Amino acid sequence: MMSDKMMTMKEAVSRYVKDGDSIYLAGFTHMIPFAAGHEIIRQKRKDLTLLRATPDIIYDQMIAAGCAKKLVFSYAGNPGVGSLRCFRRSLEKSIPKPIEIEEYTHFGLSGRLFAGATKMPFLPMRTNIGSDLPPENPLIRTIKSPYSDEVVSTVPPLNPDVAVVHVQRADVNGNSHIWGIIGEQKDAAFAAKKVIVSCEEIVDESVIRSDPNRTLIPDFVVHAVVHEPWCAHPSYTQGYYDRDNEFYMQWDDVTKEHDTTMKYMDEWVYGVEDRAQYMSKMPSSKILKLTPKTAYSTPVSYGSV
Amino acid sequence: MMSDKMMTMKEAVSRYVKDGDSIYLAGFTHMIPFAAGHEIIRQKRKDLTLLRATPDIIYDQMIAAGCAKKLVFSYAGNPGVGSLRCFRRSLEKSIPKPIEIEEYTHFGLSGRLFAGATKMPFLPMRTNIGSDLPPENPLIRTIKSPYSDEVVSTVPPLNPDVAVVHVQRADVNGNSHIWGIIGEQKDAAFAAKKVIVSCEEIVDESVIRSDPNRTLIPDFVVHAVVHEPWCAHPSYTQGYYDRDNEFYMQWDDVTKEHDTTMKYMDEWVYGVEDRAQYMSKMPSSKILKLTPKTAYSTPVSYGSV
Amino acid sequence: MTDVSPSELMVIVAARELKDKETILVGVGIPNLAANLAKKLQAPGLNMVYESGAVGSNPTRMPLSIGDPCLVTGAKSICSMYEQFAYYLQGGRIDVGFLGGAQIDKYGNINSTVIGAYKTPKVRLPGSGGACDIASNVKKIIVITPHEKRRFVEKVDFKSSPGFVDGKESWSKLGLQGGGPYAVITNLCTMKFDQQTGEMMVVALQPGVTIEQVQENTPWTLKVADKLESTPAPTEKEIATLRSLDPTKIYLG
Amino acid sequence: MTDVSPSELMVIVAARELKDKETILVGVGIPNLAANLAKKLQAPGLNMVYESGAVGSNPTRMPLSIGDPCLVTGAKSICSMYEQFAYYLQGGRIDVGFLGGAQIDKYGNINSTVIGAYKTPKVRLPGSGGACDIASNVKKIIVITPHEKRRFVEKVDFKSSPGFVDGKESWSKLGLQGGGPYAVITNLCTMKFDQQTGEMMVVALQPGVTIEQVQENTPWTLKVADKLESTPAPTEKEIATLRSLDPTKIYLG
Repeated sequence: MMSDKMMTMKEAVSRYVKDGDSIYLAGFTHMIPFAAGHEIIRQKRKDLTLLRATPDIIYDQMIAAGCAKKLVFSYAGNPGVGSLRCFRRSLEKSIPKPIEIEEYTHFGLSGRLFAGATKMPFLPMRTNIGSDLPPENPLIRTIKSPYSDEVVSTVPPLNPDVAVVHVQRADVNGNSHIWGIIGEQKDAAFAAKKVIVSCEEIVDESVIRSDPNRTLIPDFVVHAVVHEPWCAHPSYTQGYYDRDNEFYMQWDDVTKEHDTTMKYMDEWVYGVEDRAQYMSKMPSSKILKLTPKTAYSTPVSYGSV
Repeated sequence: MMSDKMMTMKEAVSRYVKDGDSIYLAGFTHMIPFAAGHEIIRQKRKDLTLLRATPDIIYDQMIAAGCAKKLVFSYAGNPGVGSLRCFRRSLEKSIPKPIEIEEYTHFGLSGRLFAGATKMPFLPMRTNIGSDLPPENPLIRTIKSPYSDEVVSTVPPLNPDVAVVHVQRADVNGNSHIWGIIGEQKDAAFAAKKVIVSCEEIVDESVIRSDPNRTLIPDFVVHAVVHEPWCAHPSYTQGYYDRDNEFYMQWDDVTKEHDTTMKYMDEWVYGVEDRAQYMSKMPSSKILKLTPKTAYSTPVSYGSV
Repeated sequence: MTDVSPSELMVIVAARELKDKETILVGVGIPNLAANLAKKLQAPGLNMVYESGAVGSNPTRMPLSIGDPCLVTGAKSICSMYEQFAYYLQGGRIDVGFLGGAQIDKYGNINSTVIGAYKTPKVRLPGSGGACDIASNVKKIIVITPHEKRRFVEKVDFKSSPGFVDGKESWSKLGLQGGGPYAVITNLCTMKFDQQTGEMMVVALQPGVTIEQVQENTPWTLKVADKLESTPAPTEKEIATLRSLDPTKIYLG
Repeated sequence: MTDVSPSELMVIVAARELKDKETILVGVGIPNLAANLAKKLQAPGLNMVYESGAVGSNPTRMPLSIGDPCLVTGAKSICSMYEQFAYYLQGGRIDVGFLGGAQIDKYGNINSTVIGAYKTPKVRLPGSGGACDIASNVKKIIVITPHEKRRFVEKVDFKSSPGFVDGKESWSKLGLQGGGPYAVITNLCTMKFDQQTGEMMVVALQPGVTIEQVQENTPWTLKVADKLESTPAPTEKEIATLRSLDPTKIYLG
């Protein structure tokens, strides 16, 4: 079971993420590829345009580490907790440095990615109008329908230079089974010029082929396949490990100041080689707590003729 | 296991399909709800606008039976065999009567349904331009992108009065698991004003909830649930019975003349009460031949926290 | 009567606004509790849709985030992010959405983006997320918020989610399919919106609250309905059911 | 040399046009055979995508329809109809598409809609299906067709799928992302298209065929490439591999 796409996260980032790139680390709350973000920080990529509907802790860390030139987003909060303090510090106080922002609604940003994935020239949508967002973002425009006098909002397609998509199981060529909250995983993979898939498990192609409707990403859009268990912590992977809600709550304290944030980074990002080392630093009690009981899907038969 | 949505196909058609309605019997080759079409013919519905990307044999039969005023479609052939003769007889010779047509490409028609399901004001798309179709169909228009000088084609949303969607398994409220070729099943259900779901098996809600990513249609968009095994024959239901390719090939002969067609209809449509009777007329050898071997999907765990 | 906290009171009053078989776009925290409470009481057939794409979730714990795995295991259906917004919200399938924000003004415009100027923020807030999309597309918007002067402002610093803009006429011109703001529920009162002008209007006072108290905590002169009602006190059943939903008082503290 | 039927010859010649790792939109019948033959020979990494939404199928029998269940069981991936056209075709992910039709003209325009006038059809054909979408979006269009005078016409009755319209200039104005017609493979010859004018041009003759025979079966005066080649005869390996793909000669009859 090998293919020339299989590599470590270190190799994948080194080969496919360049200074100045626009990157989309996918995952709506679920399967956020923290291991990729940490590797990008360790490899000191800079001037990145960070794309994500919900920047979440991962982009808060990348902003604190100085990787970002610009953030394109729709909700910059710590879900269920409050602010993303590094994001705020950058905007409010230019610490460690200022970043540009380009802001959408969730529908607008997920729509941009969908339009990018399907190469639509633009996407007409029923939102934005009446909000103060369009005046601040010249890429949100309006158009008159060719079928009525209706005027609706539009967004342009979004095509990241690189997308990183974490999945539950993939084969060595990148065919990926995804379940649970599927967010923008598929759209990110189809929209991006280069695609890094990381997965909890490498499985035989026959497992993928046993359930083709579960394959949201086909191999031929994938450039690198990284076998990276626990890639998403403190985010989660449905069926593999729970969301570390405690960590999300603690992040608020950790990031009170830039210094305290960088202290965390020194220990947990710069201070480790890779995700395996990060996990081995984790108390076993935490790992045990985050490991769920199984809850299997009822199989379906595809039939064989 | 009961709900007020559960009913027979006879009741569902009687309650939800009216003369003059626009109807979409969904299914791209797969899970075409023949039982619904036959019941509509038996109940002598007329002036219907028949919507389907591929009219297939089912609409050929409804055209022969005189149910149709108009056909909206994108490919009116007998897949793998050739013509749909009843469709052709109506267009070329007005037998049994003329029908209007409104024609799209596959992308155009499936796009109209997608736009209807998601209430887009219109859908911009990269096709149609340069073909002779737009001059014949005034609903295919063009628009200039707000982001460039690009001019692209558009289609308007399609919202059928009624959609019939056959699925593999549903619970009594209409939550539906679908696998195999998923065609326009979901879009038809979300686009239509009234939705009839027919299914091979009624399962407990817990089966549905064991694999929510497989649920393409949620209960609250569904108006009627019909338990109708073998609903799709001579089309097929993945995992339940094979496509009756022999029947598709024979249809070419059966429909050589309007008379020969109606002879078939007298025996197999008008001459039976319902799908159960239709199936009991079928030679057992055919049923045995169409029944596939099982080929189960590898289950996934959703995890329980 | 059992004493209830301001949060408990707001959740109970909000839950009463939900009708059986309605489809609700649910956020975490207070709105989640309101929807679940209604489902246990008068609205067993409530359809709950989450922004994360989950439909009909059956959570075994209180979710911290709308993307919590407990909203997925045992849910009825799940779709992608774009699909959730396209099929459910823009599709016009949602009856009620809950919104919150740092500021709300008398026409129900909500600010969850920035205090101060957009380009030079005094306080940068998370932004719209799905809020503007919800405001534009659901039939009724319900806001649950503590009644504080810094939250109720004459004019929001930034319209993240449009309410009736500066009146019903402006709203109509936007051509949105949504019904706009429907109710604002606070610890002091319930406000709805004048049918003609789109202005916020006190329609009911929470138990023991006077209209003067409400006015004192609102920086503009509030409209009051001709027939000002008193919110019926929370029943023991409402209180007990609610507390069983959040036994560790994560949100009802 | 083993005798090959005209169909076998066309499939073998078409298969040679496919390169490893290309993504092919496959129809049933002859194109399906060409793609599968290439995959067994020079292009093991060929990605096969079907109009029905199936990707990387592994059929255990010859499919009669592109929606046959044998294309689903054991496939790599499946998506919906709109998704197939949106993500794969419009997404620009397809390198080669095969098209056929009742008529083709010298600019590669294809008619699969109607013989006679659209509103008063002499023969009503199935229509575009996905053909126009394929013609508009894939990098190379390959047409496999018997070389008959009724099929090769100076001007098609109806452009179901645009080729180069009436020349490369008109084509450019359409602003489509596709590359347009690439090759027409018949039992007599292989034709490609003049880079400048977009006109069909004979580039190779099938074994034993003369240019006169080709011209006799074409109603307009055909352009011929400066360097007219001879198609290398099918090899034993090509023939044996092809025949193993359709042992009951459903399509190779």
